[in-house]
Amino acid sequence: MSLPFRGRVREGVLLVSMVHVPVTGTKLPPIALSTNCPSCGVGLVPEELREQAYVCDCGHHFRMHGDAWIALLADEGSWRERWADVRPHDLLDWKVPKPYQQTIDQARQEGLNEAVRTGTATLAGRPVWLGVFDFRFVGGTLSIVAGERLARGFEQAAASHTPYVLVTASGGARMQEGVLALMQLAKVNAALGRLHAARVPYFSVLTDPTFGGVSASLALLGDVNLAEPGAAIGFTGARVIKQATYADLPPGFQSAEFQLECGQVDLVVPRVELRERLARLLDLYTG
Amino acid sequence: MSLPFRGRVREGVLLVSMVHVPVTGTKLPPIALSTNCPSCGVGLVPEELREQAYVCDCGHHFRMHGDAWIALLADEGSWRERWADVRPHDLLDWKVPKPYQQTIDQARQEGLNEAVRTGTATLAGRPVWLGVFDFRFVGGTLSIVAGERLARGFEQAAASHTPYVLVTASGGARMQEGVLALMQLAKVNAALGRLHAARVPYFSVLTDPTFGGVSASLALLGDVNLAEPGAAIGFTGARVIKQATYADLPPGFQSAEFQLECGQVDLVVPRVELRERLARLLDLYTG
Amino acid sequence: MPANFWSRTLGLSWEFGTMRPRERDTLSVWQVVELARHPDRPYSLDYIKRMAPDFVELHGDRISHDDPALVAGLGTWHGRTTVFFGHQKGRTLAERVRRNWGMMHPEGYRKALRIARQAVKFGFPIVSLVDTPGAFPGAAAEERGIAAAIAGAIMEWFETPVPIVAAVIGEGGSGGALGMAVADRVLMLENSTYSVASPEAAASIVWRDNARKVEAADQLQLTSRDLLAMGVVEEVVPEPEGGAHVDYEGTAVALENALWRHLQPLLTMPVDELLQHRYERFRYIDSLIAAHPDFGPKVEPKV
Amino acid sequence: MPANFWSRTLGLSWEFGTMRPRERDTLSVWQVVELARHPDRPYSLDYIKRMAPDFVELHGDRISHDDPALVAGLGTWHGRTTVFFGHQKGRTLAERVRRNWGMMHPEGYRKALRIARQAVKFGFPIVSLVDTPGAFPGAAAEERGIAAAIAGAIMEWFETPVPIVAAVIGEGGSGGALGMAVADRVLMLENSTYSVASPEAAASIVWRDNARKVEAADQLQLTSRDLLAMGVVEEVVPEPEGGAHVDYEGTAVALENALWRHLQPLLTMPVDELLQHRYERFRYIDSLIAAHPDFGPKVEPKV
Ligand SMILES: [Zn+2]
Ligand SMILES: [Zn+2]
Repeated sequence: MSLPFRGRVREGVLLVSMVHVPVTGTKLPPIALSTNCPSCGVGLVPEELREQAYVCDCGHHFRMHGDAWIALLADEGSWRERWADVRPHDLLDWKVPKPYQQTIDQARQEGLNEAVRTGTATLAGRPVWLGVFDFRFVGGTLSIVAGERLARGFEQAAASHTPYVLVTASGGARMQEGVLALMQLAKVNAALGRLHAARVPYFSVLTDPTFGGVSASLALLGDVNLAEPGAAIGFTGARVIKQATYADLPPGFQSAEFQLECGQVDLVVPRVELRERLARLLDLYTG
Repeated sequence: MSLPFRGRVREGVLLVSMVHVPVTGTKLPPIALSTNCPSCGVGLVPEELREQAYVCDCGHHFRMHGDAWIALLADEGSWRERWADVRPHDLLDWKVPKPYQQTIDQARQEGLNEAVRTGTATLAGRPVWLGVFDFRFVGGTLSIVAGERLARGFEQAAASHTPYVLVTASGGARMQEGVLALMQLAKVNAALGRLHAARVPYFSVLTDPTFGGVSASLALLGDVNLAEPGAAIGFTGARVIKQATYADLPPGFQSAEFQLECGQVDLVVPRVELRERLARLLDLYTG
Repeated sequence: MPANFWSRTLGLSWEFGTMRPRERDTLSVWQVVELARHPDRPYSLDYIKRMAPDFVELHGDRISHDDPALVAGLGTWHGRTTVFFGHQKGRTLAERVRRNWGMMHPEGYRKALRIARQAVKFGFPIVSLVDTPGAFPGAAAEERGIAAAIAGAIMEWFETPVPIVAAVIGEGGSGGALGMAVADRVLMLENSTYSVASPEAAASIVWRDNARKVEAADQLQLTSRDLLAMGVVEEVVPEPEGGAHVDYEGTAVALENALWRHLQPLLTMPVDELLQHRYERFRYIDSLIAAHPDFGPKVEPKV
Repeated sequence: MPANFWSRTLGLSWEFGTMRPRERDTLSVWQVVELARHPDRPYSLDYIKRMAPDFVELHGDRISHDDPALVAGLGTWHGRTTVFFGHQKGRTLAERVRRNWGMMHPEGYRKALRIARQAVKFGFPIVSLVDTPGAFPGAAAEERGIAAAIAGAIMEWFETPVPIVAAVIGEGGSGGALGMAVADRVLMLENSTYSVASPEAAASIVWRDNARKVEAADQLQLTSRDLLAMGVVEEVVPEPEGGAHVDYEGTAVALENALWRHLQPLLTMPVDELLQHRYERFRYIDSLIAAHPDFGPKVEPKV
């Protein structure tokens, strides 16, 4: 009730829908692919697929990882990564099935940083904060470092009034960090609440798969939730639900389209339209 | 976020549950009854039933009307009716199936005032605003006069910080007053919003039947919604739903117990416990 | 009863657009009802897409459903991001089924409020287009709290501190319509209707025979002129000769101009004043009635 | 791994009640898990009814369901109206089925928030008792938005301007527990657990064999002592010898005293400060970790 109505007018506005927004910010990096499309079975030509944002002609969206998402969304040369030097350690002396420290070291040797990377960029010329999950790093799990990067980013985006774009892909909280990983749900949502309170637009892009502690914290609280076609999105995975309840799950259960029907997702957007759509939303929400 | 936490302490509080609250404020008036209970078929002895607040031994709650509700809830001699002289007129020249003015005149000749009566009282010693619907008056329908009494009462309760107790029984908005009857939904909810904004407790007692424009406005917006066992509560009546959708409706559809399961009602309270429960809630919410 | 009962009794106090007197005297009430329900009549999206070509529809109540009977989203209108709501009936049979003939379930109202809270957060004005036979009279709607959803919406609109303008563009059916029509200004297209009950429902109540809908329509006083006379709407927007479906573009321009004319002064109004005016608009909506010498709520000093 | 790993590494910084050292050194982690799940263990209503004999349970999310897995209501505690929440598992098989073994559906979180908003409206403090294996892993919960319900609850607790104290009284299972445990102070009964995943789920993930739950429990660091050492809870409330179920009255008195001791200073705290502290409590909940010389988030000047 105490919120003032803030009238703002864009004079002579150029509708973004009438302006060309390129499909990717820069050329996507190569990613590891199966030899055939799991949906239509067609043999894949990696370089061709790369040119079409890793979407098969049949519509199957291949999983992309952190660096590919940054290349897709950030304009060329605009990406400024933050807090990349903050890194995880084994604190619980976790040993099973293999030592956590070994898991971390291995992932880092493969050139991966953490399950979440975050920084600033421009998206079709519009300044944004960008957070991307990387499913290759321990299943994109939310860790202390991931939570810290996200929370700091939300705080800075709130302070600088910069819209935040998140891309999720995660199995949930990182078990190897115990209850402190669980606490990251509260930590990131506390900071996210401040982003919302500062009236900064927040767009959440849900990709395959988004589950557990990530869907139960920051992933579904966007001003707009966008999802990739066919992405699996839920809290408990289908396998566990079947084990726990002996239920038959309908086809398409927990798909992006299911979540659209269940009222959790605003838009199911093909990857090749994502930048244009985000650019339009950025204009509308900062109008 | 701007709401201050207001600590209040009752020192040496006497728990109301340990204090006897009489079942009725004063002796209930006689009401017209069928000869047998529609639930269990037992022959009814009016005077006996009157002593037990018009609840059959089988648990069937007979419909009570405005004056009976006032007698049940208001302590003896405490009732101060307000705006009883405001009365309805036929404004749309409504003629079908009989002239509205004739309907009004007839009801008034039977000693009825309007579908809603309102005033102040004490309930087990606690000051309250009281609004009661009377189903005998054109099916308890929400009219301009009913809406005006309710809205004025909400405004005065907000101003004097007096808890409001409402007892509903209505078929909805009064068709004979056309779209102006529909507008009463907005009128009473506007005033009700101010009652809530003033942080004044509002308890809604839903009795058989509560439908249409009344359930779609003030009836289900209580801080606590209490319902009488077996009361039919809904938006569209079962007959119309069956006509419109050819649906088989399950037993108990739209009962108070159904609404409890559907999350709309806090408590299903037998009539003989109602005053005690309201007294306890009044203590808790004004504590 | 003569359609100009109200104007005779109380005098017109709001605006009636520059209607051709010819037509308004020749159409029967039932003809108006049929125009309001005409299958070719422009629907909400026809107006919204013309008003805001960059419109983005948003979906879902963030609880458990999306309601296709209500379109909700954002677009740029007069250089300003604006939230649009509109009942949507559907053109093809398949779309009609999907959109449930514009009859909302509870999740539609919850979706609207969710997006209205974004309007508040970001300072967007709201435009709401009303075109529904009513809220859906079905078991699922009851189970998911249709009454409480409408009630909560009606109450929350009064606490939504951004300008809201609404227009009934076809059918304004009972509580289902009112749940989307609590606004600072409410307009009606000339051949739209707004009623406490549909003619069919009224006939069913009065005669237990919904075939007598034409008689019931005559009784209900549901035309734009009746509503204007009663002081329930601020303005009637004239339609092209023959009805809105004859000229989409012309109707859209007329509606858009009227909506903007009403919204514009609200944009600079202090929020407290805006909400107080909205309160008083509905709190005293029957004031024309109260002014009738032999009627109604008498003003009384406060206790 | 030794249960006192954290105390060795970082030093205890919060309070551990006056536990008998004997018992805390002799129980295995799995024995603690079994005590936390003991079928005779006191449940939320056992505590609430002792704390507030005039407790009135309220029901329903005012959307579409009531969730019997979560008890919610008001009672007088220390002369002050207080909102109580508690997971409730059920004693008999019929009650367990009805209460779904204390596993909440989305409507439970929505009921809690609805009543928390009343706490804000009327200025009541909140006490939340946590005892759940987790949120319900079922299709209906997914369809009705369990993830979003938990997420929304976690966020809204940070914006609830009344004091909140929580205690884990049995099982603190993952996100389902955290959704009811965002508070200014979080306590644990001695033989309760609080974990990112249940031992069974962890075993299933690690070995695809949930029979290896005992090993998994050892790894998870889920006992009250572990949590205290990590700085995740403020205090451990000692239980009577043998566990809480041996002496309901004694356990209830100890829990009530600890809760009140933590709530009392919050009642006089300015709201801004209260919310800022709650924010910092969770924002820096891994600060003991961060203090570790070779680890983690380095403080960096703002851009
Ligand atoms: Zn393919
Ligand atoms: Zn009986």
